[in-house]
Amino acid sequence: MKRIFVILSFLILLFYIWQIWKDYNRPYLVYQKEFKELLKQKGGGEAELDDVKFVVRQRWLEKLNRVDRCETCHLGVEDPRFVDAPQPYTTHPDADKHSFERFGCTVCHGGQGLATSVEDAHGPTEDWYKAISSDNFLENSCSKCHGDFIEQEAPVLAKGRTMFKEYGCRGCHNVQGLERVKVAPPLVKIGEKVKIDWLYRWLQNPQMYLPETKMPNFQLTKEEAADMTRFLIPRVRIKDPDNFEGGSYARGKRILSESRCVTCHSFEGKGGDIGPDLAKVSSKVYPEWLFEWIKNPQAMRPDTLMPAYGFSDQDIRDLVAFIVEEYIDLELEDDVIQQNIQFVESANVGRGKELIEKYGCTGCHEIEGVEDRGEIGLDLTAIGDSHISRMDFGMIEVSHEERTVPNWLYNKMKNPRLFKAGLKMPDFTFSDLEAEALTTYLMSRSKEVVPASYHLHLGERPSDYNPQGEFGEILDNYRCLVCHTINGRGGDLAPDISIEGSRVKEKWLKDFMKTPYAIRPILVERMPRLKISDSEVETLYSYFRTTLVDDRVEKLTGSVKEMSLKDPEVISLGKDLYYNKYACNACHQVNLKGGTIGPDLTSVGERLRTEWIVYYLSDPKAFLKRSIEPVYDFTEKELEALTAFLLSAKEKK
Amino acid sequence: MPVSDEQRMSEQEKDLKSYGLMNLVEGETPHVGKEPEEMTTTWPHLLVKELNLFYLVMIFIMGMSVFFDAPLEEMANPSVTPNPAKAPWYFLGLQELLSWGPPFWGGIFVPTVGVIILILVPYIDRSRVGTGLWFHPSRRLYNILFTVFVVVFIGLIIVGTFMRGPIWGFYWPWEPWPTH
Amino acid sequence: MSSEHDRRDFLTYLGWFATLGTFGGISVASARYMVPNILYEPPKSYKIGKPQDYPEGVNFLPDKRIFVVNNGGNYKVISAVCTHMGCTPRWIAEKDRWECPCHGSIFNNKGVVIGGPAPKPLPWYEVTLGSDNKLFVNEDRIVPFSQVLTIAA
Amino acid sequence: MIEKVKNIVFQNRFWKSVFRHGMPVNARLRSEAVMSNLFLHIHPVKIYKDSLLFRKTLGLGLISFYLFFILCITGILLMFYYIPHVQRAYQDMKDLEFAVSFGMILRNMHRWGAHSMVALVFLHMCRVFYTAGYRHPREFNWGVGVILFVCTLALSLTGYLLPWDQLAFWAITIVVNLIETMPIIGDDLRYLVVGGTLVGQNALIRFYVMHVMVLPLLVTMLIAVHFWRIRKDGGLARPE
Repeated sequence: MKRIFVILSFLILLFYIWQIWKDYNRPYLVYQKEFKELLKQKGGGEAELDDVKFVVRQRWLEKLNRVDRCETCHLGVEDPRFVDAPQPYTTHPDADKHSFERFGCTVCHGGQGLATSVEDAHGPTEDWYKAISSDNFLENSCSKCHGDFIEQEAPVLAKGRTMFKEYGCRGCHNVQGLERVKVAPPLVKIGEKVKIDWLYRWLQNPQMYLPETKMPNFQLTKEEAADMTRFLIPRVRIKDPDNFEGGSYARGKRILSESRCVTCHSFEGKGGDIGPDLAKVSSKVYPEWLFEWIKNPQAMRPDTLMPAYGFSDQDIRDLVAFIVEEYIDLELEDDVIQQNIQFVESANVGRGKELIEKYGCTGCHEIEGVEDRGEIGLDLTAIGDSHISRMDFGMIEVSHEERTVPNWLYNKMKNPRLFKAGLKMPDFTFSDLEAEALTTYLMSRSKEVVPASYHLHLGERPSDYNPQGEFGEILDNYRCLVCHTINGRGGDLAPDISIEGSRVKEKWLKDFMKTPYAIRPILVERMPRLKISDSEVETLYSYFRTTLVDDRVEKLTGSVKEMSLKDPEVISLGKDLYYNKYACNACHQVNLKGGTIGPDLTSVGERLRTEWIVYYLSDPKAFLKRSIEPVYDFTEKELEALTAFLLSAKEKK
Repeated sequence: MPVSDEQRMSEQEKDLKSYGLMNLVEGETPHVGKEPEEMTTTWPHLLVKELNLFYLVMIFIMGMSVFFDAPLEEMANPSVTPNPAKAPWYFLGLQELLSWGPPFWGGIFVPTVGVIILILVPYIDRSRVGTGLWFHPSRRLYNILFTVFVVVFIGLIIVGTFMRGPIWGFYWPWEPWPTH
Repeated sequence: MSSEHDRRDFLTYLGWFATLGTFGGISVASARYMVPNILYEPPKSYKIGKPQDYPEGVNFLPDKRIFVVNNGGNYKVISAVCTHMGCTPRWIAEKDRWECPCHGSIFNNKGVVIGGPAPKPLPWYEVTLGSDNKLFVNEDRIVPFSQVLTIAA
Repeated sequence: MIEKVKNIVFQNRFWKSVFRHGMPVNARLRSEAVMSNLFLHIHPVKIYKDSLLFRKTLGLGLISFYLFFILCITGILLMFYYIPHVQRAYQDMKDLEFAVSFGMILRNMHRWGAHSMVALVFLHMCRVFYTAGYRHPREFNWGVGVILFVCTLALSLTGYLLPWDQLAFWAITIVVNLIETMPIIGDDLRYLVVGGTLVGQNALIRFYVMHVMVLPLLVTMLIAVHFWRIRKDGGLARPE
């Protein structure tokens, strides 16, 4: 009995020691020791080394209701000496913007802040499905505080947001706070626009005809495509396309190039990406339709980006003649077309309608005779909060580490029908980057609330600038805001014209609108020749002068009057400053001499108002924030001299 | 003669206390009808055994704690129901019973009646034969009944624990559960 | 017989020794368990941003309840908790002193009590410049008035 | 040499004030060792030799008691870190695991001890039944034992909710829905147990108080009665 007692008492001591050892043997000790070594190499002093304690370090973020112990191992995050150190000691690149005291780690990165072992902290684990965000999807957290409008700081998130809108995701998926807009062309009277055989081919694989199209591939069978085509174009057009009264091929070619269609449209991949590629367009549409379209695109589709050119009917006939002749799919054989048409004619209209309803085509298109039943897909309002158990990976073998919500979403974006056969979501053929952007955006759709004191909107919200009256009509007609920006609304292809009235002279504007040219030598000429009338330009200019002005520029009128800008001495001083002291010619050209980084300054006095020149020189970044022109802080004398010189720099004939 | 309260008290005590510890003597206590050799001192025979048993228990619990961590799942989330949702293992028998019929019978009636019957057992079994002996033949019926109760109780727990999958469907332990 | 007896006695002692070790050890471990390794408290040492964020004069940080004194590039940090009843004294620039609104304690610009019921001067906390060029305050280290952090402009 | 150490350790007033007699080497001292100590309240001075046989009881009752004792100690220690609040409870589990010295070990011991106790109490009951140990005069003690078994289940169940994880939450949700099926009083009783209609903060604090205060007190008292009755009823049941 006593012997048993002795044995047992030693056994229990053994187990006790085992427990102590197990508790002492914490996984972070290894990292803390290694960090201390590293610190010694980086030249940490005695006192600093003594400060490295072998303990759990935590940030208690009371307001965010988080406890982050990441710095138990990530010891160098705040120390700039560890920039090149390996993980987990690397310096955090963003420490000055997001202080750890205020933000901690997991609010941006995810993961389990409470944990102090690698596996538990980074996840996913059995008891913490929210794994640390991989760098690809990291920006989803930005929207917690910054909202969605951070183009500069979170480009991936911003791209995802834009894509979500542009690809018409909202057509099938509800997201609270986002308006459901039908992003694709309405399919009323589609029979008058496109050819049956084209639609049949298009439905089977839109990317085949137009690789950059946003229309997804529904992976339809031949029969399904035929049925749907049959439904969309019930009456086969009898009229022979050749009946169209054509014009001059050569003249059409010239108009096409003069009008700079290539700014927006590409032809076999060369050109802009605002409009569709037109290389095979005459295999798609009827010439009559094309004629009507060019004549007034906005009448056919009010939300088109295409400007209404002031072409005459003959101009358009010539253009159409050229397009029909030139831009045709050469690989397409006539008998194949005939076969396709016959196949469609024998298809089932009723089934076509069913298919259109099934695939929710009405989410993006307006379709005659089909009722829009609203969103047929999952509500994505809080998709970022989804629990992993709701994500059906189907029969795919997925390891536990890969079983995360963003991973599921990413794979869904890449291959929507991956997890289960017979799903309805079509294939958008997203690239890896696009799928990442969308996943990032979707992950940002969360109901997690951070305290209001953390909210900080960095980007500008889309402006609701929408001028009325004559000016508004012109703006709308010529689709100026597709490329130009006014008061925060518009595209970024061309200069911001929010204070154009303070900038340019009337005469120059009139000339420019007639024959636009590129102001910067290295740019391709892009401004289309819109055939805009003189009276319209006058309307434009008067609006510019009254509304699109900057008081800071207008205030200079008085002081400009006092400047002696015609004085040859002042001009020659300016010339000296221009070429010698400031070497402006490094970037700017005058009379074809000089650098090509900045705009050509020849005849700049004819283009720009003198006040503007003075204003811009005194602070180039005041209006154009991204201007790369250096701020020189010219003296008044220098300012006067430079302005005088620039005004004198006329084109040498 | 008047009797003081104090005196009365001591009188009463004397009446109540019919024995007192007078003296400790060497030798064995003369137990009536028993042979002295059948008895032994509690110390050390029983107490050392008890101490050893305590050590065994400690060793077992500490050993379990070294090798197996207590389970912890995700934080409680009323919007995500695990499928199947299961009660603690010792209630899985009841949960299994519940899945068979009206909840009142499985959930309340059976356990309540079970406990009452258990408490009443000594008043039903009034025999004197075989007390303190394992599986005495005279108690065959009782033992069989009780064994049935135990086997059913444990069997139901085993079924509930290992053979119930999503939506409380039946699966053999080696059968995979459908993922959704 | 006797040696056998001794051996068993010795074994028993060993047993009791191991028992004592275990349960003594468990008591020590329990005591260690009681010492918290982590605290749910605001940290006693923290960063308060760049020196440039603090203009000349006395700046109050309500979050941390400290004053940051910038005296021509010489930085000092003083507690904003009155040593009397824990109210927040106010800096009265015209009089060059702190005055506590609760019970009228007055501290001169060195933090020394010059009036009112406060028993002790306001403590000056150690402030250093971190490697990321941010001021780092350590409330656990109380420094004399003469210790300043000088930062070249 | 050893003698000297012995003398210093054992032959002083302090030791003697604690242990009133020397090593119990003879029968008298052995009796005294029990009689002059707490043990008298639990054990008689002398017991039957056959009661000492392990196979008689398998030590199941005693193991159950030891488990209860271990659970009390570890439970009290765990209470120092545990905050019964829905926002904190789960975090405290993580704290115990990741940040508190010996926290996980204590939690493990408490958890496995609790599960073991449920099993052991049941096995103890089986043992008593199969050896017919419940018979006269032990009827009452058997009843106390059955109630102790129910209390053990209740203790284990109330403790189950405290980590506030999915396992806890849904297990308790199912159990309280079970309560609802009771006739007549079901709804009201459920309302009372949960402290509302949903398993939430009220349920957590109720279960916590039951787990750390009410039930342990009740069980302690019942165990005292149980032990006292064992002695009063003449120790282990044995054939006449």
